[in-house]
Amino acid sequence: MSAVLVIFYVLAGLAVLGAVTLILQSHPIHSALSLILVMVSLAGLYLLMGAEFVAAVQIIVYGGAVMVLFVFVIMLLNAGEEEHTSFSKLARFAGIPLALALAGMIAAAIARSSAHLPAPAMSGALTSTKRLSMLLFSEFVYPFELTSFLILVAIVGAIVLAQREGN
Amino acid sequence: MVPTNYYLILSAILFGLGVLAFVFKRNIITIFMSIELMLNAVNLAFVAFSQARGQSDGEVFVLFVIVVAAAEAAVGLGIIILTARNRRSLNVERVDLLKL
Amino acid sequence: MPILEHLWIVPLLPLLGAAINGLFGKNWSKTVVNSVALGSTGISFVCALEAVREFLEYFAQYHTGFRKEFFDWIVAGSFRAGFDLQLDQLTVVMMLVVTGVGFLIHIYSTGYMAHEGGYYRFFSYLNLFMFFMLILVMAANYSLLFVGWEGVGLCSYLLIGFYFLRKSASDAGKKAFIVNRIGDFGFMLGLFLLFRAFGSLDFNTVFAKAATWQPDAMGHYGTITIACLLLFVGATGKSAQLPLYVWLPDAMEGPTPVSALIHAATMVTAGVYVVARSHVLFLHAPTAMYVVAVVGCATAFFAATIGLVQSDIKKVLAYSTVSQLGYMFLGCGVGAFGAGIFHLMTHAFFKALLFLAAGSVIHAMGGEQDMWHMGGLGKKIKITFWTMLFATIAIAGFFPFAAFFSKDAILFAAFNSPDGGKALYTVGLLAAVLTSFYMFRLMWLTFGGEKRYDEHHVHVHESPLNMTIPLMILAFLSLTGGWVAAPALWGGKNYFAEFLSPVFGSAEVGGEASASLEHTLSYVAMAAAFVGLAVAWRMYSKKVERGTSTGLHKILYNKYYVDELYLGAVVRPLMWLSTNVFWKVVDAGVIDGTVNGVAQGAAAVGDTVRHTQSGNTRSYAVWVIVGAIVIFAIIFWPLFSPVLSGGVR
Amino acid sequence: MVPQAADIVRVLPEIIWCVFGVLLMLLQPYVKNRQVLTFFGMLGAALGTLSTFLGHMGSGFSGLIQFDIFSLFFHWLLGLVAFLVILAADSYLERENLPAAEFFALILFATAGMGVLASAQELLTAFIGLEMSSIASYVLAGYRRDSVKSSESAVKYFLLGSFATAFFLYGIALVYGATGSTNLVRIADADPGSNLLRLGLALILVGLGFKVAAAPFQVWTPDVYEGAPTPVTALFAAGPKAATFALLLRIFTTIHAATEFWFWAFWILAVVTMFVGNLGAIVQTSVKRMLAYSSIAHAGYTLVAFAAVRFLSTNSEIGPWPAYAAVLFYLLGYSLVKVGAFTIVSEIGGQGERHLTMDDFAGLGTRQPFAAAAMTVFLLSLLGMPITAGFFGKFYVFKAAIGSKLIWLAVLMTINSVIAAYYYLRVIVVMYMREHKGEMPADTALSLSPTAAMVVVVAVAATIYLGLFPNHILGIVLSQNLFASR
Amino acid sequence: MELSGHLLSVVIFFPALGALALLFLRGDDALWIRRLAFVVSVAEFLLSLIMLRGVAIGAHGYSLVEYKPWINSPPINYHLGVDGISLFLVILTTFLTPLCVMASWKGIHHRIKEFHVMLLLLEVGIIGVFLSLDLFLFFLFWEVMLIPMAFLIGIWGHDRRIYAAVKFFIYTMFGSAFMLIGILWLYNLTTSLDLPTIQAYLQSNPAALSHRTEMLLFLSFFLAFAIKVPLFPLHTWLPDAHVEAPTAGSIILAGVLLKMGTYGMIRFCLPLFPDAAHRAAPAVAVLAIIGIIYGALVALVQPNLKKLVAYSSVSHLGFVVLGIFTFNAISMQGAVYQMLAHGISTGALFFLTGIIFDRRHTYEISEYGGLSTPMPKYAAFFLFVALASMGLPMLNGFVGEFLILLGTYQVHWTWASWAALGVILSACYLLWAYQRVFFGEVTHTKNKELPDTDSRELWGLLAFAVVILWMGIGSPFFTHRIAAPVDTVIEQTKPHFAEEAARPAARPAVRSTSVVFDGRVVSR
Repeated sequence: MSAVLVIFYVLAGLAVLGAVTLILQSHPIHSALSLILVMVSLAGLYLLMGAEFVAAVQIIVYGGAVMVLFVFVIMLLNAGEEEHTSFSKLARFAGIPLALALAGMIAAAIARSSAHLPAPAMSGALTSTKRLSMLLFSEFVYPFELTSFLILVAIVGAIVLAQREGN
Repeated sequence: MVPTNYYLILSAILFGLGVLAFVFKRNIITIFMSIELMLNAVNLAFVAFSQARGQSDGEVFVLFVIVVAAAEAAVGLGIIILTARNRRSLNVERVDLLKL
Repeated sequence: MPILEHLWIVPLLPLLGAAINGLFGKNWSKTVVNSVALGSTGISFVCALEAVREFLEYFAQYHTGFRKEFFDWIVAGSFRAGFDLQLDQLTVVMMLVVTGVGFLIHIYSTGYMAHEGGYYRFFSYLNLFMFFMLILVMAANYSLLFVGWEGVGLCSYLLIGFYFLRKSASDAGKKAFIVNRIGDFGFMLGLFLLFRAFGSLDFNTVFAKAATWQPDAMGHYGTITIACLLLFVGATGKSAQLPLYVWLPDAMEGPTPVSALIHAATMVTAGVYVVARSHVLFLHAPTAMYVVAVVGCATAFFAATIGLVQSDIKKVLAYSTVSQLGYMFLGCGVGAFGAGIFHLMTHAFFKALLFLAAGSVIHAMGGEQDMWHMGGLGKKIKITFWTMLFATIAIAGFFPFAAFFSKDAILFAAFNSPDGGKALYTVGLLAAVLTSFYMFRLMWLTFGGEKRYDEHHVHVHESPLNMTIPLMILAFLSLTGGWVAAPALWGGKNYFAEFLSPVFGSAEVGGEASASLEHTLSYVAMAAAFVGLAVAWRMYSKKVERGTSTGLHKILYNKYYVDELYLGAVVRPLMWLSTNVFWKVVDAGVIDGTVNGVAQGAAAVGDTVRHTQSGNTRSYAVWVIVGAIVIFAIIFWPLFSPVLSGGVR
Repeated sequence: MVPQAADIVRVLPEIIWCVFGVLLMLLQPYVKNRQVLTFFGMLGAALGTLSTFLGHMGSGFSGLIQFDIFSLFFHWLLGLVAFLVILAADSYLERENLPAAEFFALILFATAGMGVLASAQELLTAFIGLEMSSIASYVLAGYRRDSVKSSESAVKYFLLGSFATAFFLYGIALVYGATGSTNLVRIADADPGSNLLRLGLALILVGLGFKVAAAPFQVWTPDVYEGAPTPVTALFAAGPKAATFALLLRIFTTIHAATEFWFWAFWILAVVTMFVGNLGAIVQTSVKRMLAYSSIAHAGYTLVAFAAVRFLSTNSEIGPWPAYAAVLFYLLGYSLVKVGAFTIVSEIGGQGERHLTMDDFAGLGTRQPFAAAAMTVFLLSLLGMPITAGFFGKFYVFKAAIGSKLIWLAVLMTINSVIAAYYYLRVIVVMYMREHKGEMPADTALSLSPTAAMVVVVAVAATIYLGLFPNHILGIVLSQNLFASR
Repeated sequence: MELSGHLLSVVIFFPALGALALLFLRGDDALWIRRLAFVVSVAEFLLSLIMLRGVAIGAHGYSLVEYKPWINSPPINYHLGVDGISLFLVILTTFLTPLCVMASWKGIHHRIKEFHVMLLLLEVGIIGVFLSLDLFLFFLFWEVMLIPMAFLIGIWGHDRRIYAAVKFFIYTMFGSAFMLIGILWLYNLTTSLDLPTIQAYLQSNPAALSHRTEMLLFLSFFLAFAIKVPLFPLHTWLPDAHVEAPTAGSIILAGVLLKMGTYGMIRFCLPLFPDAAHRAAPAVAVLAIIGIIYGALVALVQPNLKKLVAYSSVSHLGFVVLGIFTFNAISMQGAVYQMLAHGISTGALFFLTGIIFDRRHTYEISEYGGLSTPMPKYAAFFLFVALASMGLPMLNGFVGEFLILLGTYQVHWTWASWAALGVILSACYLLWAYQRVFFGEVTHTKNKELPDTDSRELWGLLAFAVVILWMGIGSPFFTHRIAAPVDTVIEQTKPHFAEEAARPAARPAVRSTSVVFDGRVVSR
């Protein structure tokens, strides 16, 4: 059993652990922290696959910006323990089994059908990043530009929604 | 060497856990987190595939997804704040004025 | 030949009168209305006479009936119903009876109805009736005949219900129409069958084809028999035979002239006319003939028995009419069509007379109809008395009055008819006894004995001339009418039969029977009449009181409870069924229940659907998951996806 | 690889829409007059739509987008919808006293996103477009900040929407994994037998099915439609749905395997959707919510045409064109009607959208003859009565279904249209055959505001025109080169 | 004449113009609205009479044809044409409409303008149905006509009007939706929506439809028509619709709308699907006969005059259906004639009931009695019409009924015998009702002073009476024109399997009991 595989298992375990705790934690803050755990471990996995740039972005944008935003909002609304209502009979009785069933189906299908794929080739970091930027500004320039508008929309939206009454 | 489908299965599991979290959690913010979790699972799949195929497209997609996620986060949290302001609760189950 | 070419004038004139009176007569004086009504009928009578004269010339020339098509009335595919009129000896007889008697009754009515409301209405109806009756007898095909057939029914409906303020009157009218419809049901089917068999409803065609009709394998004239029976069903309705006679007695609700014209002289004889007219068919349908004979005979007796005990003067006459019609059918049934028609004619005279006289009595009594409240009128109203006596003697069948010859001819024919003739004869004879009994009973109760009414309230007075003159004319006719067909042995000669022979041809049976037999039979008949007279004299000549009716008398008095039977067995159940099963259950319950039920069901389902819309985001998420699972199931289910079974590529 | 000018021109509509969105934001501080902003918004919508004429057919950005009659048609549809919604919103914003600039900007951004969706030939681009429209929509749904309902609809739309998006995205990932590309054309070349691809397509179907409100993904629709500001509801009912159908159709046409995979899925989705929509609508008391349900039902009808594609494309000489035409025509007629109907609803709703129940519509025939008449036309069109666009829409769907031997589907659709008759009729009955109970609320406008009236007039005219002379549109949607060959 | 090029279009759309013109009048100006509407409808009537010149006696096929391409795909054409059958139905419509305007002169008080607009639009729809030769066009008019009718019932009707209107709408919609499927399916098989084309196609290759397909198609059309007629189990919308509808509505409904069903059967069900028609005939006939007797019996016990007339329609239309499904020239001509006759006499009956409703605002028979004392003229007309409706010779009702029964008897004597019972029953319910309403003393003091028919009503009734008489005596005028098209239909309805199965064409004249349960007998 190679070291790489060990690392994989460790990181994967951490990721799953994080996801599970996200579910089990009853306070939003804890859930947020466990989500950060997932993200970080995923970043690790990206590195393991040799996608350094993505790993970096994952840490910076996700782990940094987005999650901070989350935590900030949680603080702002000082959301406490979530109350364990279950008005939804459906979710209460059918929800979890169904969700698990779905996950099972997807996992099974993927496991059955993706065995033939070759293992990730750890390409050199720089080259991969270079290719990345090439793609981004040549082939995918259109979506790339669109994302700028997307962010603009987000900003406008945020302003509209968050701005106080009687601006 | 780690076979690609390990990564894929992991992503499937994470995605499933995200779905589970969505139906399991009550706090709107946490539910939103579970969505982020699902997106992360997707990213993992993307990266795994692109690496497996020796392409970089997948990683580009990941970048896009991250950006979109960020944008969604901005708007989503705005909406959440709005709701929290309108009704003093973050419990999604208490947001059920519109029904039937 | 002016009139003959324009034969339509004869029926049309009354129609014109009817239209004019009906539309404008409301505000006219009686005299104007009279002149229109009498004028139209009178002229049409004259035209009829002229037409007859011309016809006789025509016949002498061509030896065939006259026939003319005026316009197409219905044309569809191979079917044609034209407004075709015809004239032959049979029609001539009927036509003259209708117009002649009709005219007399019109005159009578001007007096009788003088004080009634709706005067113009009455005459317009009466004229309308004349029109339809003439159409009936002059029609040259069954479809046009059916027009008259239905039309006279309508008029009788209108005239019976003339006093529509009286519920009994309107009931009677309705009853008459509906019972007739039941008959017509059969009649129509008969026509359909004829058309099916002969491809036409034209008399000439039908009879021509029928004459050469071949019996089918079993040696039956199946179709024709059925057709004849169906026609006869119609006849029983119109001519009040068993079992459809019930409407006629009630029909006496109408004004008396109406009873005289429609329910004695003319309309009710339509059935007989049709049978006689279709004699060619009937001769091919022995079974049908036999049925006709039996029914006629039975009716004659049955009705007579009821007539024995009735207390209403018109009711007695009504049942007597039914009974006499029975005789006519008996005659036709045993093949003596000529005799039947002959009796029809004489009956028209004396029965019309009887009714009119009765009317004059009622008129004199100020509307009283119960014979138990009369008596001793003989001295008060002489003309009425004598004329009515004539009629009574006539109907009772005393030599040399009309019915003696006609009834005799029928009974004689019956006696000679091959199968069961004797039985028919005996029953007929009994009926004759009863007839003379109830007629003389009527006479004594009305005119004889003590008066049983209160002088101070009733001022008996003879009717005016315009009423009595028709009486006298009819009296004369019923005295002499018989002689046109007096058998040789009474020093007469059967002109009538001779006259009709072109129509019935060899149809006349029994003619060749031995003179001696005929002799004896007629004595027997006369004896029978005497028996009736004697019994009546024994019972009613002296002072009498109305007894409490019990036992048989009661049954007879209540007409065997036939009406009650029909009511209970047919009418009521039908109504109940329609209301409580068809309408309330099937319609409202089953069908509409289903319809509305479906609607409510949809709404109910909708309600459950909307309750999945709990408003709870978690549930919604679960729904999404469910959907996802379903889609996976579908896409990965080999059954569904042809791809897995190598569908694509 | 570097984009040419031609590519830019091919996406000109999106660019113009976005630019005008930005422009509005820039103007907002200076222009206080709402009408001006309205005008700018409409101008943007119009210009964007017209700019489609400049670009000529062909794929742009190395195959990311496909600019053909199909996308042109949808750009027109979306532009028209945006135009009408902006016009209709004018009076609404005044009544509710809401900031106009952002509203119009968001509408334009959303429209741009939909435009991308309509012309995208590459899944990731489509995803971006979808997100653009969705995020804008989330915000629009919650635009009445002080209203509890509005914010709730925003939350629900946002949460469930992103949930569905995640599925969609995962689907894309798997398809990418299976085929090594996200470009439909290249996906089409890949081996259709692979389970991974099939799974991916299934997940994509989940995502898109959610957007078009196909049962059982329809759950969000009634709540969101009811809570959102009515003009926005109009937009939702018309725009995103059309755009998403466009993407679905594009996938259908390009990836033949998809039609095979999805056939039974669509069959069942169609039936369930029709029944859920119609049966749900029967029991509604709020006209707005009833229309929401009805739009679910109509999604179902449209799906019937999709189900027809498979048979036609394989077994008939004419090919799947009738089915495509049915979808396009149906969407056109449907969108116009919905916009018109919701406009009327928003006008009747009055300040704070307080008069949305059937009773509020009682006696409308006498109070506001014009509005009532127009509403009747719309309802009859939704019901599929002749001489309205809706009739031909339904007619062509029927035709496609029967043409592909889907008799049972057709019969079920028939039964549904009868059910539908019941509740559409109810509104008409209420408007004309009932009198309004109680005193008239003061603030219900005695007649439509001029802008709204304009929208209604346009919608009515278009509906009837399409109902009488569908030839022109048919000429477009039936053209054999609807999708420019690669 | 120049007009003849577009005569049919003119006839169809002239009322629409009238409706448009009405819209320009002031809503409260009742008198002029009524006058205009009346003038328009009368003018329309005269216009439609011009068609008589266009249709040659004995002409097979369609006259005054108009043909314009309308929609490219599927090829839908604006294809109009008239033959002897549709000719008179159109004239019937145009004849009844002015009388409807008259009938609503007093009865309609609110939204007068809308009322007359609806009435005229209804006329457009109906005439369109009768004249269109393109299945799509036919369906279009068929549906369009629903809306104004539903409005007429729903807005100007009586207490339960909304229930009735919705019921009417949904019932019909249900049927027609299936018809749409049928139409499209047929298009799918023949690639045409043009009636003559499809006709020719199916005639030339009878194998085009499998037996099952043909039967299904037949049913899909037949259901729609059977609901409209209405045939026995589908009739329950009719009484409600009639009782609730305003007088004018009832007149048009009973007078013409029901005929659309039977017309459809003649025009589509039979010629297009002969085999299926023959196979279905026994079942249909049984339903028709049940309808005849059942309708009559239920009518017999109705306490509500209008409902009584409504059920009588069920009974009478049963005759028509029976006549159609015996595939016999006589009976089918009878059926067409009965359609017209029933249109007139039932229209008149509703006109009459409307008159007393205007005076007393009730249809309950028990509310009346002894009316012939205060209103003799009215009573006379009522009797006249009632007699016509119960089929008295020399009045219009007789000819149709007689021909139907006569023709039917030639093929299936048992059917005819059962149906003939209806003749008895019709007398029963009409006369009984008449007695209860008009005879006897006046029971309700309210009725003592009822005014007799005024001149307007009198003229309306006279118009009816004249036509009733004319149709009763001068029937050849109509049948000559009807004959040829009917023969065509029967020719086209000859079943294909008749040739296949070599069976003795001519059956023995009598004892054909076996015929009854076997629709295969080809008449003539």
